[in-house]
Amino acid sequence: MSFEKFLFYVFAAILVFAAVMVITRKNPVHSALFLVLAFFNSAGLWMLAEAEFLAIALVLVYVGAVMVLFLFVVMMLDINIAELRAGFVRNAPVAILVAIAMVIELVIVVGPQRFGLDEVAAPAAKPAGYSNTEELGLALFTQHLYAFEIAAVILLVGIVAAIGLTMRRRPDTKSQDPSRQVTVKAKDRLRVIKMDAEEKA
Amino acid sequence: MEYNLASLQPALPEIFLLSAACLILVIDLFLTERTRLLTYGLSLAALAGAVALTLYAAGPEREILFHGSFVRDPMSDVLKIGLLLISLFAFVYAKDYLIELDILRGEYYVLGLFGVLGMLVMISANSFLTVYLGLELLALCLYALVAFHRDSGAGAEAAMKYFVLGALASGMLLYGISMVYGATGQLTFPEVAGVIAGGDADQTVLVFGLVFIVVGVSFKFGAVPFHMWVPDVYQGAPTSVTLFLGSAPKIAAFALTMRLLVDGMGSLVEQWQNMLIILAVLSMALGNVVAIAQSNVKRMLAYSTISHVGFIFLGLLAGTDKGYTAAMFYAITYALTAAGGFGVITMLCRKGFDAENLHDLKGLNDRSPWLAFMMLLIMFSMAGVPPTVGFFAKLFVLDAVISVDMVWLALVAVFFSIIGAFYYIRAVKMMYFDKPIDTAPLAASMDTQVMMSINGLAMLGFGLFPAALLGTCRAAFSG
Amino acid sequence: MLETYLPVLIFIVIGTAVGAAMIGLGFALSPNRPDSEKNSPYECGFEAFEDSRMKFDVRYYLVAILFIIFDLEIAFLFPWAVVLDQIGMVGFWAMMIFLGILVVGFIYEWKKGALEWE
Amino acid sequence: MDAVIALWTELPVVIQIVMKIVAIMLPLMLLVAYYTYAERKIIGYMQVRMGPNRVGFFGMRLWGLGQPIADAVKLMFKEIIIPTGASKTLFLIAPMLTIGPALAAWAVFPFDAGLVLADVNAGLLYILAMTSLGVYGVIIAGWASNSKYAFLGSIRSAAQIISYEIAMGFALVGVLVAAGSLNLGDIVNAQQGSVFHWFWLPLLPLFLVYFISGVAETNRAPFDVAEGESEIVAGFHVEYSGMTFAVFFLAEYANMILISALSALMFMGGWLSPLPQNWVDGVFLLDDGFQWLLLKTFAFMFLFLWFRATFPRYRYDQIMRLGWKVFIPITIVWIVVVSVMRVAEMPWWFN
Repeated sequence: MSFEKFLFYVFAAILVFAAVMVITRKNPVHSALFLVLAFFNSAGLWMLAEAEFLAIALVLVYVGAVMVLFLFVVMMLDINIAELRAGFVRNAPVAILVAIAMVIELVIVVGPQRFGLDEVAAPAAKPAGYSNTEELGLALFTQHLYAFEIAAVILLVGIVAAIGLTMRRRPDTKSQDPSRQVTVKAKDRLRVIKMDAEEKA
Repeated sequence: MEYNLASLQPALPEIFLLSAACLILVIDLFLTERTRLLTYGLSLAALAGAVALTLYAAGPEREILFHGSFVRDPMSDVLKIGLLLISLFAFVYAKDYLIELDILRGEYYVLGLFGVLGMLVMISANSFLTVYLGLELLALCLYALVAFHRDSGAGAEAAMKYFVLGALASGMLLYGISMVYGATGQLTFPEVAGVIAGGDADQTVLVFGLVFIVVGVSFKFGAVPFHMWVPDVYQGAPTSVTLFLGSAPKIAAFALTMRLLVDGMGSLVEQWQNMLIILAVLSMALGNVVAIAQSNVKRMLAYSTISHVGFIFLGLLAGTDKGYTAAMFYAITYALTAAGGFGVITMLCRKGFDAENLHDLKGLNDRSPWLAFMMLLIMFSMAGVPPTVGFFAKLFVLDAVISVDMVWLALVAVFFSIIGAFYYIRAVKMMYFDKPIDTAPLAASMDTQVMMSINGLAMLGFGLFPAALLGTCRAAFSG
Repeated sequence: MLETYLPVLIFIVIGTAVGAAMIGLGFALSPNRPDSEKNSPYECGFEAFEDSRMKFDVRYYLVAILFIIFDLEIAFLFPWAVVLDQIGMVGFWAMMIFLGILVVGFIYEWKKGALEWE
Repeated sequence: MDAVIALWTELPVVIQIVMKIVAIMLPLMLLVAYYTYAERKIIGYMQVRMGPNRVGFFGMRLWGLGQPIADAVKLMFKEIIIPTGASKTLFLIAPMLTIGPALAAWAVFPFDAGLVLADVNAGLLYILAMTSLGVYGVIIAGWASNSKYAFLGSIRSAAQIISYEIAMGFALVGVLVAAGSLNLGDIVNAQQGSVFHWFWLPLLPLFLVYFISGVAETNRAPFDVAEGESEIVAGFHVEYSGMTFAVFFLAEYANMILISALSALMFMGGWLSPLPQNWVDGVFLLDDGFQWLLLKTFAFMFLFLWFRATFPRYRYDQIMRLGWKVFIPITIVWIVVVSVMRVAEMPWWFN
């Protein structure tokens, strides 16, 4: 067994283990952290497939950004764990059935008899100067240009939706604007009124 | 490939709508509460401009752009114009409702425009990648719109359900697409079709991929047994959103199915025909039967939608140009009808009162004979009563099914339509023969009234003269 | 290509192991005499009450969401910058449009006050 | 000598790599130790104090040079307190997650032409990914401690770190546009020439943004609200003691050194000599070489300390405003400017 193969099995084993832990841990924070571990190992698998840009981008975007939001949400929301557990146990038989069906289906579809080395030749190892990023850039900005622009629109809608649904101006804040405090003039605050002296009654 | 104004001409409607939506988004930021209606006006102008550009770019030939990811053909022209016009109706109806409920914010129109853009992308998609991105763009806008009324718990819950199930459906679709890609090694539809027709692709993988794609499409369409989200979302969303959600996306869903199943995997018609038969029969049966039991009018229309989706599938599964024409005719006219139906409901709402229940329709004739008549036409059209357009839509679909020797299916469809007619007619009966519960006068702004009149009379107009629209639909597939 | 990443993998493993080893060393060398006062979470002189993990302003979530979006944008910019010489003006303008669309989003954020921490 | 080289090449690759890693890590640790000493000394002198000057070696004071060693030994023997209600595993994992990426980022760092442990193509991306992991240690530490102060500090800190990471990422994209490669060695080579060919000049706004974001990213003064002693005692690591605290401390300083070294590498020509190449060719110490990189890195490290001694702490809303409303617009504009320069092949940098 070559070293690459060995690494593949290590990454794959940890990945499966982490994925199982994600759905079985009691504490959602632990689940989220196992998901981080799972992402790391998939990044390792992608790296083995010589997709260096995608592998590192997976760490950058999913581990570095998406999971941070996940953690924010699961850490700071009061999630009733007991209630979730009840649903878990009740639905477990169905879920296991679906999972088994999916596994069987996957084996049928992507098993070695269809995508094995006999059917699909292994890609040639890339030369040392090969840059995965460059290949990706070339494909993205010529062939998939249209899809790329739609992705921008989707991100824009993401911004609009996130802000439109959550943003509220809080009326109760007492923030100060120092520049306005400094530039305040006496006549803005104080009004001098000319009054006739009142006669003593 | 060179990009300039001339070579980009087929994509002009999309480019224009994108620019317009971005511009409106920015302009809206600088508007005050009082001038907010400018956003509304500009959005209508944007849709109208997109219609004009679609007409300008239209033609009988097929044009491919952006390395095969974009296509403009006669089918896309017709669908785009229908989609844009129906969205126009939806935008107009929504305005009064939003003002009454005090949730008139620019985001409604901006998200609506981006949703329309997503649908245009889907209609003109020529590759799996584009169709998926268009679908996601639409879905994202719809999720946000369903939760648009932020103080409404029901809205948030509906949005959550919609989002979770929608994400699941997207996952299914993507899974199926990845299998087809794995089997064929191609992303654009003509090339995928070529590989499949050539017999080089592995059949098992293809069929598994097809199953997942059909499941994903049915989720998006809301066909039984993937319909769970439809009633809850229709009911929970603000009516102005239900109105948008229930109308235009049906056209986009039709386009999605056409592109994926017919353009991409046309030679697998035998396989998907059987799947669609099951979906169609179940949808018609469950939709029509369950709708009878509903007392909430939005929920009732949701189940009615499910049954109509069954009919659209019926046309598609014929697998002939005649069938596609009929399904297209059905999708467009149904979208228009649904926009009108929900439009009438929005007009019943006013400050602090959200008309939702069937008995809110009672005595509508006494309160506003004109509105009641429009609703009558719409209900008749949904039920398929001649001479409204709904009758002909059903007729064409049945004709297409019969001509591929599936008479039993046509009989099933007729049977369930008759059951369905019951609850539409019941609504009409309530409007004309029951005493009103609520006698508050109905006020609608001028533009709404005009659009509603056009909408209602169109039910009659297309019904009396179906040839014009049918001819257009037919032309879309003759090329 | 893969062999250049082997040192990276080993470095990650060793880097984390160093952290673990130092903490292990700390446990091995240091005394362990816990008492309930010493182990109580820090508070300004009074007993800690209520759960310390509380809900907080939605703004923090918003920052995290916006961060994801901009991070994705950066992920798109990387391959673009690498092939800028090869993709010509089409590629250049494609990214300008992309940036333009996201700048619209940025203006929206700004005007809506999502970047305001009052 | 030949025998030594032969022996070296005979070793298994993994052992070679491990030895190289040790050769990077040990000096780094030493540098961290004496960076803390330098910090106290320099800030001391800036505040007209002496700084540490007692602890020396062998009975001699030696300007207090033994201080970091003494500190390390002391921390080793301090009790590690795990607060009640804390999640024990996560509480202990958090410091490891902080130091791991801070060290691992050095894997792709070139110290001189060709002198790099892993000469990967996507070096810059890897660095960005590693720095983006630093936030985990902070979040987990704050949450696992089960303390309000730690929790507040960690949320504040996490939001701050991710905000500045965007500005940093954009600044790196600018470097990338200018250099046309993700490989750190190539980035340095693209700055060949003299001090006026380095990227600090064409990328001046990005350079400033990058370094200031680096200061904010490491939670250093004046952006240290996360620790904000006067408000929330010590922020996310308030509950940490002994070696667990030491690891956080170490990671913070390792990150500062990393930011300094990267600034030197990407904007200041790395190991290149500031003088034109034909003047210094072959001249000892003036020619391109590691000594220049070291010098430049020390200059940036000094800036960290200078900032701390000079600037008062920012308020949290000011920090967020600076990151989102000043830095991000600047970087976006400048990326456009640089790419236009690049596409138009305008000034002399980009030929």
